[in-house]
Amino acid sequence: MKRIAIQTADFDVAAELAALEALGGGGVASFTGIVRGEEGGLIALELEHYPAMTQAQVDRIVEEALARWPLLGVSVIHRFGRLEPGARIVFVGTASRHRAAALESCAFLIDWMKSDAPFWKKEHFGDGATQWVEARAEDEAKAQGWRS
Amino acid sequence: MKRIAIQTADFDVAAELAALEALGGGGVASFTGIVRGEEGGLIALELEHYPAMTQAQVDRIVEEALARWPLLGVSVIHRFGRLEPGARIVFVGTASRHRAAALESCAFLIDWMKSDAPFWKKEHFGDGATQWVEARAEDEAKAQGWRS
Amino acid sequence: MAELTIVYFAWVREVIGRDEEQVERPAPDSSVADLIATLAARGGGYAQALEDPTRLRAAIDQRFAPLDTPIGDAREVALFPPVTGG
Amino acid sequence: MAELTIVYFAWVREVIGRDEEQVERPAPDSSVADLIATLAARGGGYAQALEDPTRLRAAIDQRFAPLDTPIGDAREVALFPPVTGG
Repeated sequence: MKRIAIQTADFDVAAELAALEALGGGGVASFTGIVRGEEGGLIALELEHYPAMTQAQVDRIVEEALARWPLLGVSVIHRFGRLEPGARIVFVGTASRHRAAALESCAFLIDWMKSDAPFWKKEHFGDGATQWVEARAEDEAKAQGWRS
Repeated sequence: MKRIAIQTADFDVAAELAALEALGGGGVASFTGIVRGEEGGLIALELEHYPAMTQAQVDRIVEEALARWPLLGVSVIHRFGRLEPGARIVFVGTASRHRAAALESCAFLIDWMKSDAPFWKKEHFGDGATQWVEARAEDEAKAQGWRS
Repeated sequence: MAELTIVYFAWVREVIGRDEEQVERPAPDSSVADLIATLAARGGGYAQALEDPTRLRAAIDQRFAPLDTPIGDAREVALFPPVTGG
Repeated sequence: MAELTIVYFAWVREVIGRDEEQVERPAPDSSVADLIATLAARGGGYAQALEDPTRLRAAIDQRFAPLDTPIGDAREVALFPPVTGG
């Protein structure tokens, strides 16, 4: 099972996990990223992406995960548009007969999504100020780690 | 948030994840273990545990995870009794502001649950045969790895 | 003199045919391995279940303990195969 | 002669004030960095957005590419800040 969705709408984590659990693998790992609420005065994140590139890029990295680990299923969902604190941004779910394969591939995919997927985030604050989020060096390093 | 449950009943993964997502951390990782369906003729797993020990042991390892990683919440559920193929056995969910903390602590806790929690599994087959599952050396090694 | 509770799990429980029993308290410096040897000497299911201590693990008062651990003033010793988790 | 499409994202898009444009195709051996320099020479928002190439990343035909990559016969070049994921 391979499912990739780049969408503005929220998603149903339970339904995604149920589909992965139904593959009979024995183990399902997941990671859900959520807009943090506590940053001073943040009222929304605006996510921009490169539509012509995103789907193909995510597909490529999912294929890489499928080649590296014995997976029965992968589900990757990434939202774009305006998201308020508490909203889900990204979901990665993996199913495998092997616990380590499910966990490691989930970490691999979310590290990639967080560092290499063509998304950009703009913060909107309560006082009307906006700011583009800077890429974090540690994210670039983390994705790099999987290549070594 | 710390939630530990050792129970016969199934659990609601969506509700567990929703509670973790509501902590405002930004990242929720989870692992769900399921009874595999494909082994030749397996009709049920029977899980036995050491009630006087299990809750205290799980509590201890959850406290260790809370000490090692900056977590906002941990949820660990383990079922016992008779479970059929496709049934959920175990759930670990972690919430953190830090993606790596959520992912690593989830892997740490499930490795421990799979190798050190006082549970024993008996396989029941369609022809009436039964067999106690042997501990796997690789599980013991995995849990050991977190200690080094 | 207080007795010692022994609890059995999984195939150890099945082969011995009971899940719990009270025994006369051994000397405080005797180990779990000594207890296993004493029980195995009863023969029958005990001998069958306990004859090979390398297949056994133990807990003393609900904490995992190597077989050479002295029982001391513990109240409960558990004998079981290596755990197999979830 | 075919034109080259350039697309901009995030603050590069905002500072330049457009999300896409067609330009005359540069020589095939000119690099993304050469293209950036040509665009920056227009001044205004272009100069402001593109003056420091170390802050920029690029994709050629929807694949990430280092700035010294020759554009060759590509159809689309994208210029943007380092991605920030989800």
